Amino acid sequence: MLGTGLLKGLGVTAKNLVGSFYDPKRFVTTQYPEERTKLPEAYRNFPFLVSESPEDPMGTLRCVACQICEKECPPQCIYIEKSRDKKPDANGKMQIYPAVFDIDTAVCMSCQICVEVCPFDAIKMDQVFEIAATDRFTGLLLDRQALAKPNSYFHQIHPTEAEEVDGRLAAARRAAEEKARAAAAAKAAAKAAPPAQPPAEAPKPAP
Amino acid sequence: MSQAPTSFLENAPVLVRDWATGFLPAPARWFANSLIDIVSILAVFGLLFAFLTLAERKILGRVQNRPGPNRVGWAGWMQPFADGIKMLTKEDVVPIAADRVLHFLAPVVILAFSILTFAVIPFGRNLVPLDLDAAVVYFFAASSSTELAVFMAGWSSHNKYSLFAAMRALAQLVSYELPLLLSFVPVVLATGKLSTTGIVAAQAGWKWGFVPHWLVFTPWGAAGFAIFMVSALAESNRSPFDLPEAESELIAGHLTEYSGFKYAIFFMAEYFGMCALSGMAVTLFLGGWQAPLPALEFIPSYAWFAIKLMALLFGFMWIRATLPRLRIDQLTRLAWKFLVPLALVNLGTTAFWFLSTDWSGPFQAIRWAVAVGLVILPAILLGRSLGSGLGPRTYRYA
Amino acid sequence: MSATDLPPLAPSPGPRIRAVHDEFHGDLLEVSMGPHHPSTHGVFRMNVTLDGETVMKLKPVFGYLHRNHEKIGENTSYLSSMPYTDRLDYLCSMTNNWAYALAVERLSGQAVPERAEYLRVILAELTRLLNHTCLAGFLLQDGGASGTPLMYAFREREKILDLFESLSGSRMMCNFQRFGGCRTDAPAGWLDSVRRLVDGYGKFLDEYEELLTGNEILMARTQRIGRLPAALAVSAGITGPMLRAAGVPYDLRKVEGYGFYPRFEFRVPIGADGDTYDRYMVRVLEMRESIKILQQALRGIPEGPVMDPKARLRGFRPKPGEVYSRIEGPKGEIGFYLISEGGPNPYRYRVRPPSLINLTLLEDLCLGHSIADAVVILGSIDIVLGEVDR
Amino acid sequence: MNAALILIALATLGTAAVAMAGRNLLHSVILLAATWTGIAVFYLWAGAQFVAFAQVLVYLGAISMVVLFAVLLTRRAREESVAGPELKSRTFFSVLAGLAVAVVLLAAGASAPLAVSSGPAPEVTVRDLGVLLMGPDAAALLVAGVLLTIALIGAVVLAAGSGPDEGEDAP
Repeated sequence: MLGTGLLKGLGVTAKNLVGSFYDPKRFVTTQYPEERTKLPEAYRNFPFLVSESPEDPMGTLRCVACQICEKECPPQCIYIEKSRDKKPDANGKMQIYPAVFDIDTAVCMSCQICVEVCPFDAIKMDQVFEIAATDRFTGLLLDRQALAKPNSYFHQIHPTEAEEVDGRLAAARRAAEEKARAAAAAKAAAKAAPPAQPPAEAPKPAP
Repeated sequence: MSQAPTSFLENAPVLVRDWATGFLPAPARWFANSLIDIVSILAVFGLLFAFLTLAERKILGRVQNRPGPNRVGWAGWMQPFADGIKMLTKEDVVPIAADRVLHFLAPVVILAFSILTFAVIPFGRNLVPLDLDAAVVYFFAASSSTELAVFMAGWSSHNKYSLFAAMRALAQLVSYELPLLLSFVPVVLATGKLSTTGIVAAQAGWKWGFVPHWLVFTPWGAAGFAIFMVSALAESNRSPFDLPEAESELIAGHLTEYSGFKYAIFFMAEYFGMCALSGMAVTLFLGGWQAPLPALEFIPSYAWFAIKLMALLFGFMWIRATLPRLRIDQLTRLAWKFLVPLALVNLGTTAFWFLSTDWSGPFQAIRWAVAVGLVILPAILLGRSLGSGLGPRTYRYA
Repeated sequence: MSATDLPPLAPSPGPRIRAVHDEFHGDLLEVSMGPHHPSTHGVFRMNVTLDGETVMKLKPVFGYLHRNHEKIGENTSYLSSMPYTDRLDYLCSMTNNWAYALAVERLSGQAVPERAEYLRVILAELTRLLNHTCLAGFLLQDGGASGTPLMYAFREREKILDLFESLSGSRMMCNFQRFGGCRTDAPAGWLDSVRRLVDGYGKFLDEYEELLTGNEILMARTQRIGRLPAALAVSAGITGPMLRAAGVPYDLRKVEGYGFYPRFEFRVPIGADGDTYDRYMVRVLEMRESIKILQQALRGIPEGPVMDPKARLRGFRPKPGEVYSRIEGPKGEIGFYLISEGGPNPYRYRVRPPSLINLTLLEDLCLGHSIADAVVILGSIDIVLGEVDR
Repeated sequence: MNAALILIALATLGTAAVAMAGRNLLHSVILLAATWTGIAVFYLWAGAQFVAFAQVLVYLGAISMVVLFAVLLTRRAREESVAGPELKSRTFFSVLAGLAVAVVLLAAGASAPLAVSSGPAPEVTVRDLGVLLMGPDAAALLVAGVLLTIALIGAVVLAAGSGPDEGEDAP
């Protein structure tokens, strides 16, 4: 009979109206500033540069300014200038570091390709989304200081990924040390074998 | 509710009014009385309008699993005042090509006539602002002249969408006035009076102690009530019939070129129209301020009127939250081919009902059966012809 | 220009429509609906010539959201185009990604592990659920229901988007597929939450249909409105639910059998009249089929890698050649045509947008109907301007 | 009492005159509606409530709509005002016709004996009106009803008859 469909529809809305008072499934709003929904661990927004120690972020940046992310970034929003001098990195090897590392967060679309292509795990995705700024160039153009965040922060926001990255880096460091030790042993053996060689050769600086 | 005798609460408003007008000399007393009536109607229904907008947004929110406005004050109770201030401070833009006189006059006329309709509704036992002999005709005269204002608004805005809305509004309001008027004729037939207080008085008393004499409990009364409510929905441009300001097609219809306080006045007029029509529905079919049970007589009469009014208004909002909109030709076809014939048949049913009042014992059952049949059968037949070709379908799979 | 010197209309099919065309009369009203209009699903304009309420002529105007997607595709590497495919049909980014990844894999002959194929099917069907639920919501919103069906649809959509966010990191811009599999594997407990969602979805659909399908006003507003004859649909290249609603049983998942779809048992609903109500119902029935596919895929998903170990991320240079590959997106057949000359950038990068091709028939469907119907018909065609303008 | 009467008469005649002389067609339609309301107020002043409300209901509610529809649908050109070159001669003839009608009315008025009844106006309730309408004047009521229905059906046939090809079909 004309109208039964309408009544059923009214029944559904009534069920939702009453349901919204006791059934959490029918009352889905979270009052944002006061309550906050828990972000899933894989959530990604703008990138940040990982630094080993929180005290001296500029000194212990993992980034070696290889500019792969600058080339691969789809909207080309990363700008890197290499440094003239070198500084030792975590493994003690002398590496170039980025004198200038700017990301224009107004252009960046958080697509996370820079993280994928970075061979040194130097850039990871952050979880910040409350970043309103008053001026486009000072506020949204983040430079090295603004981008650098300690590894502990990385552990805080992406725990599983951080473990996996640290595990890999530690293994790489151990392999580098074995190689260095083996090379030193081989050099020592070579030095011991031909004693006649003049001892003028300066010992290699400590690994 | 204090256990004080009902009589105090019952005529408390009248006592207050007599005390207030007592100070004035005799000839001015009549003037003071009507002044108090006007001020009280404006105050009560003005505030009711404010909180109705809030209630509408809250109910719509709760139906859609969200809380509705809850930022301004506790649970959003100050939201209407915030909206009011916003409406007052918004700039009142009038298009250059607009017909300034009509553009300004439209909200004035629509609000004036909407408020006029409250003069005859009996809010309580002795709380009727104006006890006219032909009160119901007065009510429909006032509510039918708002069409002119809707048209003036649409035409004077001098823009395509408003012109469309003006034409649609005219077609809709005119075609729904007929079922509205026809549906209250059986009530006049039954009570023999056109004055609202008389109609409410005729619905006093209870049959077998608990079934009140409200007209909605008779077959023709129920049909009349249903037709009245559907037409009231259309007259006040509410949900399935909100064609004139169909936002999905015509932006805001005849309100497109209005902003600021004039826009708020149109909304106030719409809500006043809705309250007045539901108030009249309560008076005609739901026994005005009569209590449903003798035991509940201690609650004052104006409280009963308020409860019934709130129930109907909740129905308006519930329907708005659910139903999609009808197209203009379906809407007018529903009026002319479904509601008007049903209202005419309803006249016949009422006539039969009163001719057969003195049938004895078992015939009463036959009388009820015939009356209910006369109401339900044409509805089904017309419904099937109206909805011919529409129906759920079965689908095959490949 | 006054009404008299309007060019004669091209004769279009349908006896009732031809009768309306024969002569011009009265002063026609030229109304421009859009680009900023509450019911045109984004920046899309319809220049409608009206005689009273009836639509006499309707000229769609779009291009407001053109972002030069295909030229950018030619200037960046294959990998850099992947995040841009999310912005094509921004409601279904997972299927866009899959279509592009499938095209590049066919171009370079890249193998894809089993678990990745299963994951892709699961994500595509979740996207179909999301899209069709939103379609019903938008259709009712155009029909005038003040947001209730749309809010229920968005409530369910949020649950699916939360799943995408916990998997790929972003709700709508997932950028999740790579050439040779998926970027990361599903985190712990993700598949269980998908199972919970899919099991609960049937109950939601029942409640949703109870609110909508039997609704007399919805039937009155959509039945026999915007009828699409099957012959016209096929000749105009219409694909997706709109074609199946016209009665043509053509679903790429069955016809082409890409991915692991042949392993799953599901049916393809077919409409009879091809009117707006059929388009709505076909999508609702398709959602129920998607739930079946999801349940089967969730049962059968194997363990193992999600990315082919030999897949190269950088310096990816497919051998010269061309490929056109297509998948059954929620809106229709979304296809990618690539020409490679061995370099890191594709020589030609072309997207087949189902929304745009389905939109070409808007005028034919709307002629003779009222302007209120034109809005509902546009809603039933289900367009997303990101894909229409590219 | 007479002051109110004069006021109402002036208002009604004033709006009617402005309506006739007005440039903007739609303004005159609205003023015409104002004139009908003036007449209704006159009935109220005379104490006939039912007739006043019926007047407002019928004229303001329905007939003004019909006039508006007629004005809207038959206007071909956009020009608003009704200025014609031979305005002077038309006003002269219209004044002449007005005077003739006035003379006839005055003559009828003067000849009828003005029996000024001192008693209060008889209290007529709606029930009495109903009884009168159904009793002695039932025939007149039925004839008027049939006449109106035929007019309505004729209008519908004319409007529907034109169909989409020649005339404009009202929505």
